[in-house]
Amino acid sequence: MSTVATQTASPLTRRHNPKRELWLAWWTLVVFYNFFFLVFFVITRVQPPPNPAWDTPRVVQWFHDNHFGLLAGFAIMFVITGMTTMSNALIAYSMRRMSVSRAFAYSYLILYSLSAIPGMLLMCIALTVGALRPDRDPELIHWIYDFAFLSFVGTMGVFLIGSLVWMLAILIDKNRVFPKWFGYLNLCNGLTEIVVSPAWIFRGGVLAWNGQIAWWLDMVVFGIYTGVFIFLLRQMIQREDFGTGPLPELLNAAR
Amino acid sequence: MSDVGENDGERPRSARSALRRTDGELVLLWTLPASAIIWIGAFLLFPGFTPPMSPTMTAEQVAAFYRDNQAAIRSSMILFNWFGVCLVPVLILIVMQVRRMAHRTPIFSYCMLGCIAGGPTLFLIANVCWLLAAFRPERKPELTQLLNDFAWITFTTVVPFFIAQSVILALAIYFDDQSQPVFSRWVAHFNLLIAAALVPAAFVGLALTGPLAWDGALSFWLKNIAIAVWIVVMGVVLGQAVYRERAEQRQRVEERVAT
Amino acid sequence: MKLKFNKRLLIVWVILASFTLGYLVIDHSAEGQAGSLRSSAVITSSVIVIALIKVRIIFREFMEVRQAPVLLCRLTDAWIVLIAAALLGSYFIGTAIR
Amino acid sequence: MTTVTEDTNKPAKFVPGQPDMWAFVLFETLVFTAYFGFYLFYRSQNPELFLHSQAQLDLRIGVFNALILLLSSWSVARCVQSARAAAYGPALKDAFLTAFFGLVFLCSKVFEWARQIQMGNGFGSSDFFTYYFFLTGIHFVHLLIGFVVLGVVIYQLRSPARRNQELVETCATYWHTVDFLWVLIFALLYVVR
Repeated sequence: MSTVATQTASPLTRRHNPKRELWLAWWTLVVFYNFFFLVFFVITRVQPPPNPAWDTPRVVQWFHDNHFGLLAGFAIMFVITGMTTMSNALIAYSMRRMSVSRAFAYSYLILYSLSAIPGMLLMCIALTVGALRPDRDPELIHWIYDFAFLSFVGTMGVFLIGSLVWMLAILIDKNRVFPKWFGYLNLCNGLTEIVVSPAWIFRGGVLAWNGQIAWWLDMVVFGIYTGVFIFLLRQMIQREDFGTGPLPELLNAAR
Repeated sequence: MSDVGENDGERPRSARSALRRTDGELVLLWTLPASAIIWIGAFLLFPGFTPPMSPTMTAEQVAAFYRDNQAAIRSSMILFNWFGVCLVPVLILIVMQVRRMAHRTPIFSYCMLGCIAGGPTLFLIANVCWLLAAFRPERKPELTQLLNDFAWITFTTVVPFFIAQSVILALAIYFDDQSQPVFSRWVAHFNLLIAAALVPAAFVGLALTGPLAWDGALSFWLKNIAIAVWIVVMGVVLGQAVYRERAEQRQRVEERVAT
Repeated sequence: MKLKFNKRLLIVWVILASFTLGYLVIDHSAEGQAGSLRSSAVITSSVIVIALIKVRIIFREFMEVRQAPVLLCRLTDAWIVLIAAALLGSYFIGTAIR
Repeated sequence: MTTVTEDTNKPAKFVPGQPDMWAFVLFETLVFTAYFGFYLFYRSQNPELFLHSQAQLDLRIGVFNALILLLSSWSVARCVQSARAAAYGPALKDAFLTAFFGLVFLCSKVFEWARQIQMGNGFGSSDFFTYYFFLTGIHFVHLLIGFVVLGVVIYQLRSPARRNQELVETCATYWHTVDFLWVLIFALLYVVR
């Protein structure tokens, strides 16, 4: 029976790489992180973050210095933010491959889809608003500055719980989609979200939003984590064996 | 994965598609025209859209605008707050159709789900800012202007998820290699076109006047018309797909009864 | 056999506990010497070294690195050296550039 | 599963638990080393302030905490050895004992925090107390995760159907990490001059 199905399906599928959906998602992920780095570190200069201890004139000066970069850089972000859904979908798919309930994949998907708004877009919107009118009341510009950076750095729970969901899925999984040590690395990444919480309290020192611990160290951990999961997802796709078999839906169509 | 029944010789081949329950999808589909009427009504009711407020208004003018049009702003934005998210069930119906496509992974439908969660949330943030500005218009004019800026920038830059949604849908259609695809090819081309039309709106911050400003030809008219056209066209196409699926299903059930 | 193992763990614990209590002595002598509060590079470095010796004992005995492949032994030892270098380094560099 | 116990006396080298957990231990140790590095560096920039704040800590509570955590570490080490020898009754008892010592540590930590806050030493009151609350706090989080981990140990030991020795050892390795991190934090916060 399956041979019949294969014969029916093969003329349609033979031209395409069966993994093209996965590769598309993976390359989107890589391209997104490159753009993210370019926009946040180079164009807008919001990373590494400016000092939370600055007084109002200095903050206004900062907006003045980065006026065009902020507006143009975040415009790029507004165009490409949707790419994050691809990386979330790929990671959720990795959980679908595991021997765990689909609840994990869906939880991760929703948590990380949600996180894009308070964790990134609010900052983009706020700093765009701030740069939009340089002649605005300086007090309000200072308020926008705090709002932008605290919403960006201080959005923690979705990433924390998201990482823990992925960790649990990896540790429970019996299909060995990911090595267990990556599960534990998820815990390390989740803990950085706890370490960053004092940024809501301190305006200076190592735990402020630009501090050596709350930003630099966490960024190193996050960077390692991101690099590792991009690499592991690539390995997962390479290992993935769809064979040359028919597509799941075509199997049904071939009566 | 969950290809149940693949090896069960006795069970009908179409077990998997028969498992997908479609009851009630028509009800969800037909909420679209009703919501569209409400959206058009709310859109016309909001004085800030007809014509769009200029970004060059001074703080005092903005404050005066919220003072003078309080009732219309409140009622239109409350309407939007109630019914703006009515788009979600319809978008989920599109996800259901994407699921029927000949893909090897659920990645496209996952992406669509992510976009569907994001878009309305952003719109609601804008909605809240407008309502906040109208709540206490006697506030310092600079504060009202700030809320107004937040509302307009958020409203104009809600595009990321719409762009991603259109592009993902287009790719999903291109990758749907069946002899009878769920959506025809032109729907994919159309979606790419819409995505391109939405891109300029992302650059709204760069100008306070001209076509890029939030009341400009590109950021306001092109973007909102593109979204409206997308909703109408996708509504029709989706309706056709849903009806076709139901017809196929009925046919399959009849065949099974006959044999 | 079991009893012997447990005895070894007991001895290890006694050693670790006495190191911990040793801190009380160090602290006491530091106060006796100086009378008032004073920073002391000697005490700082000896405290760090003692702590790292304790960590190494925990690695070897409690965490059973003793019975582990050579690679893990070397790795944990390297880590202890790394921690020592990092801690003493940041302390002394900090003191030097003050 | 029970056949595992037969090679208890084999001199063969083995990594206790999953090697993956060791990757976590070493990585997390590096992160903590960075915290300690920043602490020592900023301490050396302003030794008087740190010494004066430090003088308000009670070394005896610190020593007590360190001893308690060492006791718990000892218990979990015994637990692993008993489980390896298929003596699951004593192993379970030791696991509960570990959790008990962990709980004592937790209570005494909360008590110490409450006392410091009562004395007016909050999270933001001086650089030293920022580090004090940060380091003990993040360690506390690790301890709380440790209780989940001990739960896994107890769950594994309870039923003859499970008793996965590798998992027990993995969990024990985590618990020892909590212990040796405290050894370092204790030395750096309470005793360093």
